[in-house]
Amino acid sequence: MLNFLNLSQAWIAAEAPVAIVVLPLIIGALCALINKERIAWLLVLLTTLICSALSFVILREVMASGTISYGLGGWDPPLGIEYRVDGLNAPVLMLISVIGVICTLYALRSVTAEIEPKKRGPFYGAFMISFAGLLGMVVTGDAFNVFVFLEVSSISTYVLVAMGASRDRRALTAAYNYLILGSIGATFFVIGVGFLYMQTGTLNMADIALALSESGESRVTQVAFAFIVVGLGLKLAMFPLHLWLPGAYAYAPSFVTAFLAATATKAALYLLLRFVFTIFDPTADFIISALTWLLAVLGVIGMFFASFQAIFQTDARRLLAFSSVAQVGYMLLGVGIGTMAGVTAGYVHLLGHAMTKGALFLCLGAMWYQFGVTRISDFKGLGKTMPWTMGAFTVAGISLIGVPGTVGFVSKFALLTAAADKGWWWAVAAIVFTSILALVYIGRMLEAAWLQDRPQVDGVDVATREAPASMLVAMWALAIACVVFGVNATWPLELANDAASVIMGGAG
Amino acid sequence: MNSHLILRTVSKFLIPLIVVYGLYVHFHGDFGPGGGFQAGVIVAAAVVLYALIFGIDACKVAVPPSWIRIGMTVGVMLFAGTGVVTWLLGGAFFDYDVLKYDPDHPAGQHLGIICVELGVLFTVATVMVAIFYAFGSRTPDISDEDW
Amino acid sequence: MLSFIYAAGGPATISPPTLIIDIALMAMLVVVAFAIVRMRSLFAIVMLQGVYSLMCAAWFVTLDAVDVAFTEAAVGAGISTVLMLSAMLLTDRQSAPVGAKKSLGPLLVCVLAGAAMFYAIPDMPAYGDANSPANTGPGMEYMTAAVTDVEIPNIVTAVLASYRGYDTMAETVVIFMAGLGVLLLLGLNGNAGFWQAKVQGQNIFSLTAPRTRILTSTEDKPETEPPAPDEAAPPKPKPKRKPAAAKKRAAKKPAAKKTAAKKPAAKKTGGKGSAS
Amino acid sequence: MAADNTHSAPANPVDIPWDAVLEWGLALASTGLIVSGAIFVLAGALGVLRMPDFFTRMHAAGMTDTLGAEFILLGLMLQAGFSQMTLKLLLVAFFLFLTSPTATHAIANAALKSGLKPQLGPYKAPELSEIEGKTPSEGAH
Repeated sequence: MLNFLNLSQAWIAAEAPVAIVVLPLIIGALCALINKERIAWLLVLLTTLICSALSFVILREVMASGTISYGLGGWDPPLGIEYRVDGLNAPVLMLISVIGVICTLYALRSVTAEIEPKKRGPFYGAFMISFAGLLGMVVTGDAFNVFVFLEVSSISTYVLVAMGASRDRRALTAAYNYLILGSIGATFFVIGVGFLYMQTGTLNMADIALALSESGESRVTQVAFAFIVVGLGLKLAMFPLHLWLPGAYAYAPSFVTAFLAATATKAALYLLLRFVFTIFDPTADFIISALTWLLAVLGVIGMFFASFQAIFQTDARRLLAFSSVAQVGYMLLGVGIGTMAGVTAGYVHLLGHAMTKGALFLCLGAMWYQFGVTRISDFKGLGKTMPWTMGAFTVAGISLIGVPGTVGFVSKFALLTAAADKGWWWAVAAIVFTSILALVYIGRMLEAAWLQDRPQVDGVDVATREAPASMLVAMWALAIACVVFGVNATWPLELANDAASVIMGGAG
Repeated sequence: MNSHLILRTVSKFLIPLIVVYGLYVHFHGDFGPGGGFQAGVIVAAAVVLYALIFGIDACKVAVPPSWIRIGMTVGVMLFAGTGVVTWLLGGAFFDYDVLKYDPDHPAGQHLGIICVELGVLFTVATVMVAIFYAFGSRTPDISDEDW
Repeated sequence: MLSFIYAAGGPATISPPTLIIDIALMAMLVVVAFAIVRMRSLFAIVMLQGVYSLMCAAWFVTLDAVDVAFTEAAVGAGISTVLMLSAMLLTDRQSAPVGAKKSLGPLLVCVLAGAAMFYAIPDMPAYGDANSPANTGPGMEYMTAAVTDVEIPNIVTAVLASYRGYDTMAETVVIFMAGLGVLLLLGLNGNAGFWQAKVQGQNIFSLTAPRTRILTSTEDKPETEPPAPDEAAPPKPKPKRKPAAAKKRAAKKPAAKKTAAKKPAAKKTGGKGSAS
Repeated sequence: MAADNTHSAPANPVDIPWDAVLEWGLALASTGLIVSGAIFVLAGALGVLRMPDFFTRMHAAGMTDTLGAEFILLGLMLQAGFSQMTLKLLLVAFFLFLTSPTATHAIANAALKSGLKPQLGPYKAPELSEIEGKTPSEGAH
């Protein structure tokens, strides 16, 4: 009766889209009961590893045979919920699960330092659920299911951010801000989905797209679009809606910050792509003008504004958080260009920035772990006291600036060409100028770390004290990825090209 | 003690009935309005009523806080577990039809729905009680005279 | 008012008495909402929120959404009022007045969102229109399919638990997560949140204590902290590396203390705090 | 109703059509009960508006609400006939009978405990000039 043996390769390949979400959910629920942090950590590590393997299976499957569709509950898609993986979301799945593995590896030490002992098991549970929520948001092909998983990931993220309170009490205010703004964003999103349902009578994304193309443009669709863009904009920290982000990133536990910076905004950006291009009709007038004015122009303003703010920060994490807002601006600019090249560039930037920012935040976490460093003025001499950590930080920082040979250069160059092709010279100028701004704010930190002498306490030089091995492995994994994909960019570019062709294929 | 005599008597009689009503709502959810979510809230309301009338310490003896973490997890496990069982039986995730085969009646669906709703009941009831305990157990900074 | 609602065209199938009840309930909802916004007494606000939920529930009943009404009555009017009250007891009885400048932004957002919805009205299907997409698409399919597929009289339950059971699972996880969050942040006995993270076993805060205070001299590494009884505290790398080395450092510690005169006091308190 | 009448038309003209009488009687009784229940509830609402202080208002609302609701439920039970619905209504009536007075008691008790004194002595209607410019709750003084 129980056909356990059915767990063949074909079965795994078929069920992987669901397994990748359900497994971490179950483990997350289990972790709430586990008091031994080591066991919880091992479980989490194992789960993230399995998820990475599954995501790899999915990616290979998508590359080989195109879209995977999975009807949950055995119901046919318009009735039941559909999981739909194609070239657009498979790489994001891969990204989230791999970053999950790396952050988990890093978490062992950082959680011991930052979270109350008896809470560590449930804390890992919350992390698992946030992880599952992000994966669920990306893998689904059902508009309402997106909302539900958006809530799953958001609520767990609020808790994760608030857990930074044992390090800094301001985490509570930051989490509260995030909660209020995030809830407003989720509400806007669900109102938008409601309008879509009113217009089309279905919640399945493919069905909605079909119905919208039949029914043509109507005011209901426009309002749905507006609500969905604003709702997702809050989640992905689009420029005027980014107010929650600096606080949340600055005060969350360090590995949570790294995980969020690398995945949460990226998943939301994927959703924006999915909605704007494959659900709505990107050739419609209001969407074209929204792309230009809302995404591209606001993206550029955000790039300037957030980069300038980053320059004047004293707290290293806040600085990087503002830089994240600026980088989101790059991605939005790529999306806003609206051509194949533009979307490809935005998508590559999404993947590349995830690695870069993940590595940077992991390094900052290690600096706090060893020396309590949070302010840029304290970076003094860190290159000598923590050479390996600072090395990884430097590599990732260079990638953030966009120096040739790193993944940051690949995406920025693609973005430049796309903008130039479109004839948007103002955008080209903006990209170059904000890259210089990035050089300024990253350079400030690097200068303090490498060129200044190591600090002294009572006349004695501070000893070299490197971060623990597990942390180093995690941050270097990401830093090396930045370089590898920078030197040999075919793989990410290929992925992004596939993704863009999914989008543009839909546009016709 | 004396002042709440009426309340105590009435609620002693009512609280079991509230729980029974919650279970009714749960198992009757297939036929009328209701289901695991509402049932969970009603069961939690019974616990909250108990705490309001007999004091939160007495309530913590009746419903120990240590149950809460377990109840929450059990709920999610029941729900997701139903899906896993459908997997093991060879169906798609949440394909209740494979749970129990009956040629002329979707018996598997009924079984699956009851299991799943039971999971919701557990989670909702325990989480509501958890929130109540979390807030109710803290001593307020302001006294009752400030009203 | 009536003509406004019928104006969208199409056959409006609702009977006038229901419409009157609807309008009356919605009018009361608006009044209560304004009262909630204007009121300063938190107790009254919590109670009014209960009233609001109850009226919502009544309104849902007139819309034939009995399941939703039931949930709204049980959750909104029932238990959340109690929860809000118990939360309010911990804060204050009165809300602080909010300046006009601060309330301008939210007002603008509300007005814009409302205006957007009004903008969409002309293209909306008529209220209760049997031919609207929502009433002809999969929504209607459930009505016919559920009878044979699931054989449950209550279609809402069939959709909720079977057709879209996966959504419900995620909703359950949302509730689970809310509970877990409460456990993590507050604890069930009202004693959570006092633990402090430590850098290498010492209490420092980025603003209150400069980093130099913990940058101890060469050999004085925090691994020398005595192991706390419960594995509570110091974020020291687990001692499995080289116990001997750790011991050696422990032996060296007094010497180091002499060099860094300021250190020991801070360290001792840090250690104690972590052990308790 | 008309159809029923023709259906049970007696063969023998002296026979009384008991079915119809019962039906009409039930309808009348239930209508009467519901209407009187509604009147009680209305009276309670009026009492809440007109009574001078908290306790008398509480009294008006509590007493009439219980009775009015019971009447309405009884009327509905007659309408429902012998079915599952009647049983449910009976249960509702029973719980209402139990909880409504208890709730009134609890509220009144809480008010007394928190120091609200009942107004004693003969009721003096306020002057019309006094009422004007005051909210209704302050008007009765």
